[in-house]
Amino acid sequence: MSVTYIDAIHEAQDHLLRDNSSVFIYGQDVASFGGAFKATKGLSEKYPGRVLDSPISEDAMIGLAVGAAIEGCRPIIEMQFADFSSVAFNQIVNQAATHYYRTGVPIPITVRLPSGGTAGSGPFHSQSMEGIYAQYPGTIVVTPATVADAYHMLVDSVALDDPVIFCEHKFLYRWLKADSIRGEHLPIGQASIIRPGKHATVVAYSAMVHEAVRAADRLKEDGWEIEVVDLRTVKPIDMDTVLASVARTGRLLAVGEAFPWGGVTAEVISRVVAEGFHLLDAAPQRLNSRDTPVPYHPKLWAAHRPTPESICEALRKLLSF
Amino acid sequence: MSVTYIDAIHEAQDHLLRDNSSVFIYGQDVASFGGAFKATKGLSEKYPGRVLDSPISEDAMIGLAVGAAIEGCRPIIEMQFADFSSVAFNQIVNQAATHYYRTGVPIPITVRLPSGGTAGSGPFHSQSMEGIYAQYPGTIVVTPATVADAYHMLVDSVALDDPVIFCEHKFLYRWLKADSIRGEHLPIGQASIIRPGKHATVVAYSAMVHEAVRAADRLKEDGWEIEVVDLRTVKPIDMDTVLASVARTGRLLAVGEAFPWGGVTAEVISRVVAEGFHLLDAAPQRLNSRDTPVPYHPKLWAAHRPTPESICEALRKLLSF
Amino acid sequence: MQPTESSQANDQATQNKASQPSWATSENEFLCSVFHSMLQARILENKLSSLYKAGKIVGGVYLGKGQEAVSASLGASLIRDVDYFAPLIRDQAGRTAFGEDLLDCTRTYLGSAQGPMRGRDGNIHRGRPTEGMPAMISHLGAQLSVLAGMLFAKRLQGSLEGRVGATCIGDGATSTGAFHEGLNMAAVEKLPLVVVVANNQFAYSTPNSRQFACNDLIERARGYGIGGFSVDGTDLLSCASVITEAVRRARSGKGPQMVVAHLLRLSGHGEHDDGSYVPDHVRAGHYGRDCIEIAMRQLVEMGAATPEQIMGWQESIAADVQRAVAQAQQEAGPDPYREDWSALSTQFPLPIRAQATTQPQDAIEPTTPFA
Amino acid sequence: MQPTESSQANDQATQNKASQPSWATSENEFLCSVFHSMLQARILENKLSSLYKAGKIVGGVYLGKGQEAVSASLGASLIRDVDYFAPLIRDQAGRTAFGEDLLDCTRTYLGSAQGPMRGRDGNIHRGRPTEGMPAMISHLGAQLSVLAGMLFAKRLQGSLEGRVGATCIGDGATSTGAFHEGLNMAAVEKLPLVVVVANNQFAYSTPNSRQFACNDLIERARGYGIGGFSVDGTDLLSCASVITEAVRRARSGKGPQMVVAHLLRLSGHGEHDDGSYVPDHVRAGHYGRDCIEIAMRQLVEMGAATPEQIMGWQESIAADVQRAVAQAQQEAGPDPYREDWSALSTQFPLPIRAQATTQPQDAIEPTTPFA
Ligand SMILES: Cc1ncc(C[n+]2csc(CCOP(=O)(O)OP(=O)(O)O)c2C)c(N)n1
Ligand SMILES: Cc1ncc(C[n+]2csc(CCOP(=O)(O)OP(=O)(O)O)c2C)c(N)n1
Ligand SMILES: [Mg+2]
Ligand SMILES: [Mg+2]
Repeated sequence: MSVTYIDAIHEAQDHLLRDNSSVFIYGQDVASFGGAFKATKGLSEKYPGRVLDSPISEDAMIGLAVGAAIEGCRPIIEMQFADFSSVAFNQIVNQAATHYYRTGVPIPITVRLPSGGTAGSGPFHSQSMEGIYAQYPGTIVVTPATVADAYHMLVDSVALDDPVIFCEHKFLYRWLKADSIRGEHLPIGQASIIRPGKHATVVAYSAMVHEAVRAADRLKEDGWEIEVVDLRTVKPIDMDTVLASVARTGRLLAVGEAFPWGGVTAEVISRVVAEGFHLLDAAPQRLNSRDTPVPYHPKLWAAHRPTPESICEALRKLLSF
Repeated sequence: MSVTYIDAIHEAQDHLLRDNSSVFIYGQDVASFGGAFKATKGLSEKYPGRVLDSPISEDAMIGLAVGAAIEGCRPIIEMQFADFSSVAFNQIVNQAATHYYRTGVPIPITVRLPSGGTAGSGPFHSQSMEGIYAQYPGTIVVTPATVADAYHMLVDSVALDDPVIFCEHKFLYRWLKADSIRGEHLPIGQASIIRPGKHATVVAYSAMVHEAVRAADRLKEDGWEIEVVDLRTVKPIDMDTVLASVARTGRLLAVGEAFPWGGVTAEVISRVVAEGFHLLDAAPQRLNSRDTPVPYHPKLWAAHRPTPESICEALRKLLSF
Repeated sequence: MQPTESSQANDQATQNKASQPSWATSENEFLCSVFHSMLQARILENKLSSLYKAGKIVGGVYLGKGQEAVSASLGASLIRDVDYFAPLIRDQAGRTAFGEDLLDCTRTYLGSAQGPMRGRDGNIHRGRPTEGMPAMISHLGAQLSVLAGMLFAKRLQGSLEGRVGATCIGDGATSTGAFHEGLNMAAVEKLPLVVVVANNQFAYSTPNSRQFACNDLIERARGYGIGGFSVDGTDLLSCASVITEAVRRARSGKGPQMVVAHLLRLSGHGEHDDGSYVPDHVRAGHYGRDCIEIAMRQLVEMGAATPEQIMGWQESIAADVQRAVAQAQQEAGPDPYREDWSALSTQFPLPIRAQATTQPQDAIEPTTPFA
Repeated sequence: MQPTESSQANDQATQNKASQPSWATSENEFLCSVFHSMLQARILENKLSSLYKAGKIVGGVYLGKGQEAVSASLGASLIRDVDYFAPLIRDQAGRTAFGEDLLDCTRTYLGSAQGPMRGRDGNIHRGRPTEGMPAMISHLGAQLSVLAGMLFAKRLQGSLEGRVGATCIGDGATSTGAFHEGLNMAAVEKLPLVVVVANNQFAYSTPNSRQFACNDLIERARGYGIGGFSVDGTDLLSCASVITEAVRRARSGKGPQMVVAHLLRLSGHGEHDDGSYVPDHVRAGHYGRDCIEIAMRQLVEMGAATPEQIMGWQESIAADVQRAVAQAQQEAGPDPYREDWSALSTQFPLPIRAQATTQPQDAIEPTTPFA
């Protein structure tokens, strides 16, 4: 029997509702419909009054969650797509994320962002916004790449006392399968070496972890052993794991699906060079999406984001120095 | 006779309204009141019907500008504070910034963001959002640091066919003076070496340029010659100028007032190491604000952002390798 | 049928009886043209649905089934090259009535590089912004202020007179801040904006009861200080009459007008959705009627068209649709290797000083215009 | 004076006459307590203004001069430790009436590390969120949904009954999307939320005519499906009666209530602003009246207080204010070297697995709950 990444998200929410009466889920179409991606299917019936449909009001959805959190709840807010959280940007970065610093009262909310591209989804249903939310103080930003992480990190996110931006990748929802959700359980904030190697380190997260592993598989045929680090949490970044890997390999490629200016890959590279310059044998490189909106057409989309091919190409170049 | 940075912004808008009938200014309190910072004082009387008060509706302010731009206007939108543009985030990044790519129709709007910290302004009147807007494709993000740039870059921004996020620093408004606004006129997208040196390069922008120059002055006393590059435009970044400077000095410190995760300094560092790794004699470093909201109290505020002291300290460390 | 109106000044319907719609002289012709657009939309959308189910369309397919009378009435009330129309996700009929080329639709859905979006955006996100038809972004409510801006520009340019801008929006989208800000701004500026709220009872799966608490969304018009009309969206005659009147009022300087049309979406939210959350009694109720069937009966009864004529329209539309699909299908998609991959029209680096239109040409010294 | 109401069901005032306010039995006492808060706010704010002008306060100073009757009536209608109050920028009087300590104000304005914001935020951004008083962010309208969320949580926890949440907001802030989304959401959830719109005719310098196009913002209540009251904000008796009634209705399960109070801000937007854009005839008009003077006259006339008593209150308040200022002034500001400079309550790195509250304790295999 196999479970998918979205099953894990569903299961995590089921267990959270079961085990903690202060948890509730609020979002568009999450109640009887079970959400656009069925992440809450059946939960409104199982936990009456705790899984509720919201109006199309992303700003107020986050505001409501903040207020409820002040009063002791642990809300999970489902954005229908990460892209629509742009409407809630102010409440997330200025209301939720500043609250603890300003008042000393923490805001334990989890904002689920169905993120990342899939073929044909276009500019407004494909965005990866982790680098936007991570830029603000007061947020924790997680990007699970495995079925087990989808489960454990969601459970752990809700347990944390601060606002967590939970970036779940839509492409992984049904594509990524595992035998069980009981995989490894690492804490939030810790990266993981998903594939060991010695010639170069690829730091990736979310769906790009799998593209990186594929690229590593291909290069293996040429005798290259590529280490793949799954960041898991992009804020805060686990520099210990990243630096230890770079210390072993001397070469670094940071791969992300988000837009190329700034973002996770820039933060990773600039921290590695600041803290581990002497570990590097070659110029550390980045690979991100192209600097345009995410295109609709599958052919354009495939050329817009990093792929095993483009990762291989970047790695070959990196290995040539 | 001396003019200030805000005078230059005022003058630029005056000239833009005078010389181009498709320009108009829209924003809260910009008409007879002349704006919260008086950047439009007297202009509504001088150019009747072209400087208009908006409701407190940042989202719709940008939407209106986009629509007007489609019809041939060149709107200038004044946000009362950069921080409030968070409410317009969606219209800026998803409406304005995607439009040209999607439809081929450019959107020549200029969004003025009174940015950056001043003592006592607190978490919601102090933000530096250049790194947020630069992360999205389809924007041009400028950060003038001098009186002449405040003038020329605003005039040039309005002339560009794409959405320009014009980050003007509130601290410079009345503090920064010059003999005339007719200083050097460099194009948008070009950085400038504001102070030549040979031992290390500081890449800075906006108000931090002045803090960097002060730090350089102090280090001069110890015989260090620090080169200060004023980025001027943070998207796109003028890598030629930055790399040429690093090639001369071998050492790089990137300084920004924004929050420390990602942002301009990370983009600068990661591009420099990707493209000019061999030029570096020491690990390139960053200095940003602390990772908390901008605090209200002047003492906390002064400790939150980079200062000549902290820049000196970072430079001394950089020079010691 | 007279439009019912709740204006800002007075709720009494008697005082605000609509004057004769402007199309009265050639009423039958107008109704037939609206109906023709409805029919074309239905036939085209049925085709899109088949293509989707056959796996020929990548991404979502969103249909306006059941909303054609409202949408086409609005599109047909507008004047191409004068007015603006910002269609939303269920506005194929309005697009057709406004004059959108069938090929714009099929090319966009099928990813032809020759469509207006060149494969960069898809399905219902298409538009031709410089031809009066903005290309919607997905974020609901966001188009209101854009439309307001287009009209605002025309006022600045001195050519607003006689022009209107119109858009449709769903019941769910009225809950967005963007809807509120945009409509309020248009009201303050007294712009000729017509907003037709297609209240199809659901926003995706969310019923009206979880979306707003007033009895009828038209009760919002007064709070914005704008004209308000409520109409049965399944009834072509009512829609044509009320919507034309709302457009006429906007055009004649009476400021924004809001029309709330009551109806039911007769398809799923998108073609991936079976809409099974719509209760049977709602489907079986008044708003579950198919506006196309009703319109057909109305037109035949009033002698505006014969069943044979309608059959003829159907056939020629089907042929047109077939052609438009075939053509789009044989056209190439975008070539990633030939794309310039730039989101900016500006090319950097800019030549020194060349990009400025305004230069301080005079000797005027900068003055400090404030103390 | 009876509150005028426009409810969602019916506009006819007769049908919705407010029942006797709950404080009727001890009306005089209640009015005196409201007035006392008004007076305290005025005296405190005058002091803040002097401190600002003397350069003793860094950053902005925003006063509620002219709005005390509205704000204090709201604060006094609420029950501390039961209700929630989300004050905005002109709510010193409401804060006082709700029971905020004077020291919270002076410490925050003067940057004492012992204030509730510890120097991290200033002036009117203070609050005690876990004591029913959220700390506002600057972004207007944003507090409505937060307040809704606090009430929503209480409902989930089964302890909403008898509780209300209340906030004041300006005319300008009604143009924000956040206001709309928050109020609509509260209406859908039928939460006991009271929103008092202090229509002081201006938002900073922007007059109502550039902010909305309806005649009276209360016309919006119906569109949200909530109760609506309009009141003369310069008149203590009206304010106390109407606002108490609105609070009573919310408390008794009638859902959100909106009160629009008409008045004029008698200071600048902040103390940096002279408010010279307010036309003389507006200042000289009905709403230019000082609610404190009027209240004083009313109380004396109705025999609720004597001029001597009021004088006594004034003196003791002045002494209290003086003490609160003096104490805050002698307290140290925050020490940057002792700050932890963390915006998170979580400390990283987390111990392995220790942070999870929920563990799959059972042998239940994950199921696929959907096809
Ligand atoms: C701001 C925003 N939030 C969420 C969505 C996702 N979404 C797309 S359509 C839709 C339902 C729209 O309902 P309604 O406005 O009633 O229009 P209908 O589909 O019924 O025609 C939702 C929630 C969106 N497009 N924009
Ligand atoms: C979203 C947002 N935009 C702009 C501002 C800047 N601002 C602060 S107060 C104010 C005017 C508020 O007017 P109103 O709501 O009428 O309240 P009043 O000051 O009259 O009490 C403005 C524009 C803000 N705080 N929030
Ligand atoms: Mg709907
Ligand atoms: Mg006001």
